[in-house]
Amino acid sequence: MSQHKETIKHDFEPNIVAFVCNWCTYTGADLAGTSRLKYEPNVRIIRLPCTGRIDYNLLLKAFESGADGVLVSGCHPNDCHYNLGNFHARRRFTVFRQLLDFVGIDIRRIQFAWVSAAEGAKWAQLVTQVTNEVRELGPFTNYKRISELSFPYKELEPEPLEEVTA
Amino acid sequence: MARIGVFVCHCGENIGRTVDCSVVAKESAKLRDVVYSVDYKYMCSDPGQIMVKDAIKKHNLTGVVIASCSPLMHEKTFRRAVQETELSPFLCEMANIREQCSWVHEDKVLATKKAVDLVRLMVEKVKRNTPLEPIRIPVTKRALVIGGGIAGIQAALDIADGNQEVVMVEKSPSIGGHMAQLSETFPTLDCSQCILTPKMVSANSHKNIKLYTYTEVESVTGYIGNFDVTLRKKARYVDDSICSGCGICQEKCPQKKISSEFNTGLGKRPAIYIPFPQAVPNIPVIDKERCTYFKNGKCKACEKFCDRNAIKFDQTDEFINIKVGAIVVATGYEMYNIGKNNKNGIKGYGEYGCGEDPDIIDSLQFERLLSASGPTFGEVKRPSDGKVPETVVFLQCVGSRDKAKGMEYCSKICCMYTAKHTMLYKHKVHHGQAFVFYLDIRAGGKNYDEFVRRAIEEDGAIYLRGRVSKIYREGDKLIVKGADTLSGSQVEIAADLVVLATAITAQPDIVPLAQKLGVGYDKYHFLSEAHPKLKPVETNSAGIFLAGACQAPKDIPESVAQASAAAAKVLGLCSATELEREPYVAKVYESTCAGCGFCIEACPYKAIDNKAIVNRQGKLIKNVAYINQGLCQGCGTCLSVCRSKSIDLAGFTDEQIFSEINSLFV
Amino acid sequence: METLQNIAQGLLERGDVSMVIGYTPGTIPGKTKTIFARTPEAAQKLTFNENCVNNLSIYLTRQYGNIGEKPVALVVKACDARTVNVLIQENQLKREQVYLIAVPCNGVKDEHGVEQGKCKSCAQRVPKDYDALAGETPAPVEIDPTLRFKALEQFDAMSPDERWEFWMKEFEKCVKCYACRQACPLCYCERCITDKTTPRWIEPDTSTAANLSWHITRAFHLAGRCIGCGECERACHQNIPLGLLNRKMAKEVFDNFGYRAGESAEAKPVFADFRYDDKEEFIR
Amino acid sequence: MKIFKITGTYKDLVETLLSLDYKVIAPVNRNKLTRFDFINSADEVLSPDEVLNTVRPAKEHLFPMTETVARFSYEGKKLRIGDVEVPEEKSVIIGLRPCDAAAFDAIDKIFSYVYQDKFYLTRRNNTTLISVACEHPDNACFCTSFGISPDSAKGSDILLKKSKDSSLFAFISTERGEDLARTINNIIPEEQPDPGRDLYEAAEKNMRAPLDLPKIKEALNTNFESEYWNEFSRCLGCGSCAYLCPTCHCFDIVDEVRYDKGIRKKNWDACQFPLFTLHASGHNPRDAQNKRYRQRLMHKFKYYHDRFDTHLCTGCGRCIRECPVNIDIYEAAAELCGCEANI
Repeated sequence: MSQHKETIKHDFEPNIVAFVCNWCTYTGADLAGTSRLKYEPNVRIIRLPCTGRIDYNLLLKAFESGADGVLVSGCHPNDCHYNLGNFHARRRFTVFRQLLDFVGIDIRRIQFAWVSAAEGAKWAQLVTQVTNEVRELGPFTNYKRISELSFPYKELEPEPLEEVTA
Repeated sequence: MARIGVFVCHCGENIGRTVDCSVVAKESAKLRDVVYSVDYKYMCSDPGQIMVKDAIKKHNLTGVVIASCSPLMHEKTFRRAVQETELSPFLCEMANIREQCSWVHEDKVLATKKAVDLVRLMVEKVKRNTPLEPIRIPVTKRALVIGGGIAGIQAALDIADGNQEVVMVEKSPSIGGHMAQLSETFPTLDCSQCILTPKMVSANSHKNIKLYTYTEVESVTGYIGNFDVTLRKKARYVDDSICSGCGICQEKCPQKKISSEFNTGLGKRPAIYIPFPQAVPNIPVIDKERCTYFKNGKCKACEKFCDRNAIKFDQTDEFINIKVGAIVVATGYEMYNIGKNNKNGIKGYGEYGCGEDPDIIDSLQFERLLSASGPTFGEVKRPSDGKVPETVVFLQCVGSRDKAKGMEYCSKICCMYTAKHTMLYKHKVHHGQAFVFYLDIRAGGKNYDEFVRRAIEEDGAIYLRGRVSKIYREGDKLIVKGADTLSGSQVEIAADLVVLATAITAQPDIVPLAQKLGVGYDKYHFLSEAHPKLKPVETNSAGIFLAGACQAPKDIPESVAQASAAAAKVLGLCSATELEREPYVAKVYESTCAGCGFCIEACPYKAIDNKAIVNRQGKLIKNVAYINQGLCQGCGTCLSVCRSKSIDLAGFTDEQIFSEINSLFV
Repeated sequence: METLQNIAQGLLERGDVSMVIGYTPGTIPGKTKTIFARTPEAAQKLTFNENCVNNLSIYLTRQYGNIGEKPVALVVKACDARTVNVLIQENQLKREQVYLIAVPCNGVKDEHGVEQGKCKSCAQRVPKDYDALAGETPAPVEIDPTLRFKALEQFDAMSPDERWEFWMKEFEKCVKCYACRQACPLCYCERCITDKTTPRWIEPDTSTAANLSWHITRAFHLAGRCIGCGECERACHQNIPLGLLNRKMAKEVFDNFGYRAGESAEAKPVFADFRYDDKEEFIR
Repeated sequence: MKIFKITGTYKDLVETLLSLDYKVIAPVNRNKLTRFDFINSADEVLSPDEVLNTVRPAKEHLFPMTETVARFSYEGKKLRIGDVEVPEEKSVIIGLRPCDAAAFDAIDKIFSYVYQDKFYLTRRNNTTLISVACEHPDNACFCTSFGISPDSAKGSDILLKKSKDSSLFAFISTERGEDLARTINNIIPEEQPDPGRDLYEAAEKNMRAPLDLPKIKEALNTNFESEYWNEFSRCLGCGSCAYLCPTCHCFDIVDEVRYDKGIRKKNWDACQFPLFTLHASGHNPRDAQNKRYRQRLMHKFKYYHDRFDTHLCTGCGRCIRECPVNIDIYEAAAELCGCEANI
């Protein structure tokens, strides 16, 4: 009964984080599932009530956690469940991505989309597109390099650790 | 220390097919603070829920992660189950490993890995959940019904009969909707008006229903139980409190050649008009665009002859504010227009003459030709010369199921009404012959298939399976060229009249209304229900319900059924004096708030205000933001504009989201 | 024409203000220091010269506790007055709580005689709004408006990787003393996000990654608010060109929303606001 | 104290050091910032004539701004904790000014007080300090207030000084210094007579007059609640003074956790920040900037002296040069005890 397929092996599989609003994109992603549309399994969704709730520091933290690409998605303008949240998000991210670009972060790693609750197909397509694009860009080595330096756990690894029971 | 239980659901084969649930359970067991994990065939079933409840007690769980379907599907189910133990329902989170994992991925290894990741995220989140208290909000026991078609009327009557107040709004001058235009209805062939008009009258006279026709919804604010709605009562230039509906104004109006909307352009009306004789309310309206007085400043014939002085040329739009607890949207549908100026911007059907030949009409027009109250008083006469057509060709799926030129969906009711048309035609023109070009016949429904069989077998309609490639005029006849795919031959029919069963489409002006209501819509602009199967009447905006064809093409019995269902939902809502709302609201940390006011400006609900912090002597220390928990809807926009992170949002706190991100890739 | 000292003395003699915040000579040539003149005699110590770089509006923020029942007089250059506007916009101050003594300014220099970057593109000799002017109204000057964002042009020619290299070298130097924050009159938060520990969005160490988080945050939190007084860059002894980040933000806000910080005390802050037709080409 | 003569130039000396088995740290100008950093070539080193005092002192090489001191991990349900060892690497810091060398002398005391800070002390014991006497102190320098002088050898292993005729001499104070000197071929290991301090006496005359430290301490003892401190409410609390000070040594311990792995970091901190003394209750005993500035003065001129008989200031002048609002510790200390600030 195993109907599953093996996906094509790539040299590099990017980590993608999607910050999505509950009412449009999360529901749209559910619809993609209900419709059995297939997309790349690299994405991890973090559900928030609204794009208005998605602050820039979530994105930074995602990179710190090892993301190679970040996707932010919510309701189309005028469709926001909370009426205005996405307008605020749009304005904020217009400038924020310019800031990232300015400090040399390839902004193709940060993508924004409007995906409504009815756009399951758009979601499936989007995730696959973003995954492919980031896969093309390769690992976010620029960031990973400084991130590893700031958390020099690996170089400590060979040292024996003392076990503590709680 | 947190003690988390993880419950992995196979959902039969739905998850188990692509996600190895036992591996997910085993890997979850290794996670820090997870003290119990298990997988089971159907976690949402009774035994599944009992497993969860038992484990909470037995293992002293402080949090629960259900790895199964979308939280939008079963979060309530599981939270209710958790609540039955001592644990707060808000200490239950769901990892969506079905809609967002097993159903969308094919590689079992990767899907299983992703499922484990999703569980870990939720474990980290639930550890930081707190037992919240639901917020109680009062309910305004009054409903708004938008749309006065059969769905709206039925919903309004059912709510009103349930002893709750209803405000009903209809944008056109009369209620009745499309059903009032129909001749007879399938599969019983009873007269549409005969069954509808009594309901229209009851709706207008019911003590619990306040009817506003020629009125539209201007704005909607608020939330379930507490909507503030502003209605725009458009100026009809007739004082409805004085007018007796005598109709003298219509007679005296010099403009008589205006094409009648009710008769789908096949009849005429004056500039001041009552849309149809059985209109409710029986009050005329002046068509300002076409009224001689409004155009030239002279005439006022209607005013002169009105013995009650009901004509008011200086009337203006009136705004009415109402408070309601629930809203039923029953705005209905529109027929797909194949003409050149197609509203949907789709090219239409050039090969059908773009509907320009007067003898190529749509089904609704044919309804009017069949109707005893129609422009021909029920005699089937073709529009061009009034001749009784001896050969009528019906085309189905015009616009429907046509990705290239129209809509991809099935309009659902055309098969049935076309069969009805052939029958009614045959009953009126005994020597006439009906041909039907169809793709498939969809006659699912009580007595429906029998009905279609009757059209073919008893009333002799000839059904041809295939598309029509071209219609063109040759003298008196319309030549219909098409394929009969069953016989494999090309067919050419010389017809007197061609009837197109054009698609059912969403109302062209539905999107702005949907946006005012915060109700989602699909790519065809049909309004979205909260769940296609289990919440077909609800929308994602709590307190707003759907009825009728605004959601998808529907026939009358379906629309009525959904309307009654919506009414039941409204009555259920009104049966409580208070509602419980999920306490996902924002709160301010006053000690760190600098009172910059960004959140006040940004809040979509004006739920945030300034609050003065004073010392014991009453001296102002500082101003901070203050969130009115009753107004806050929990969008979290304020968090993002707060630079010092002095606001947090219950259910989606900074710590919860941070922990989720922190545990993403390990 | 009234002198700065006369104006200040009058205000203090009449008791119109509780103090005059201004400049007085410092301990090292080319440096000035702040003086809180509370008596008519102290007013005589006030001075204004081309070394008066500091943006004194910082002393109007709550943490300094200078705002009481009586208004406070503040010596302001045109740029400083824009900061006051932002403070009013953001509810930190009421216009009537401050008495603005405007000083005509032809540009200021640090103690090494280096003209400040902000002055090169500044055509405003006196503030738009003030209560008294110390000195003559200077003749208006014309400055090429493109100068304002001139310094950013060098980055247009760089690839993202080159920009990354540039900034990582700069951020590597940061010692996380937060002098940039403390010197900023608009960093008036009661508790900076970087000091928040639950959760800790910005790690407090001095690794380049943690420094990057901080500098992105600082720049973004000032986007649409920073009026370009340059105090952050001046306070940074590590010579990190913080002004470039601020300027970039100002450019984006101006280009996208036509908004310039500090122009009006009545305007709605640009990130507490939106327009239905804001551009969104970047959104799929 | 041994005095050896040096052949060749300062640069030659640096080059020789680079050829030895030491990591060499020297003043450089990297990316518009003067600081002490590891060098690979003598060409990048700022000569003593080019820089009086680097913006950043050398203390970061013994007491890093950020340092990992422990690590831990969750493996399954078990928490494991691990130590961090400091590598025993020989290094030499050359180009220090006497004030900076003396500063290490001062902070040695706290790092080896009750708790032996192995991170600092391991590095300290492996580091040789070569300082260079100052010919041109600037108007912020006031080392003479602390018994230091432009040519003081206090704290240095080796002090480089010039004679009147510009010959270079190495003044060796410690065994560690001598060990190093004897491996450097530019240093002739023959004791020389003291070449005198003519250049430095002249330099000293241009400096700020020495502070009356006992009087200052007396004033601090009695003026804790004085209104005098209000003068410093203009302080921005930027912490520049502490971060640039060669003697400030406060740090904060922070755990950084990435899901199942954590490291404990020691980061520089400063008493000028409100957070430094903020209690968990929300109470802050130093709730205003003037109180925090008072603490700075107290610590520098009183508390540290009470405990270690050493002032926690060597008069390097960095805080004076870099303060964005011209708070001058010399002036502050002088005026506190009613003295004229002789700048």
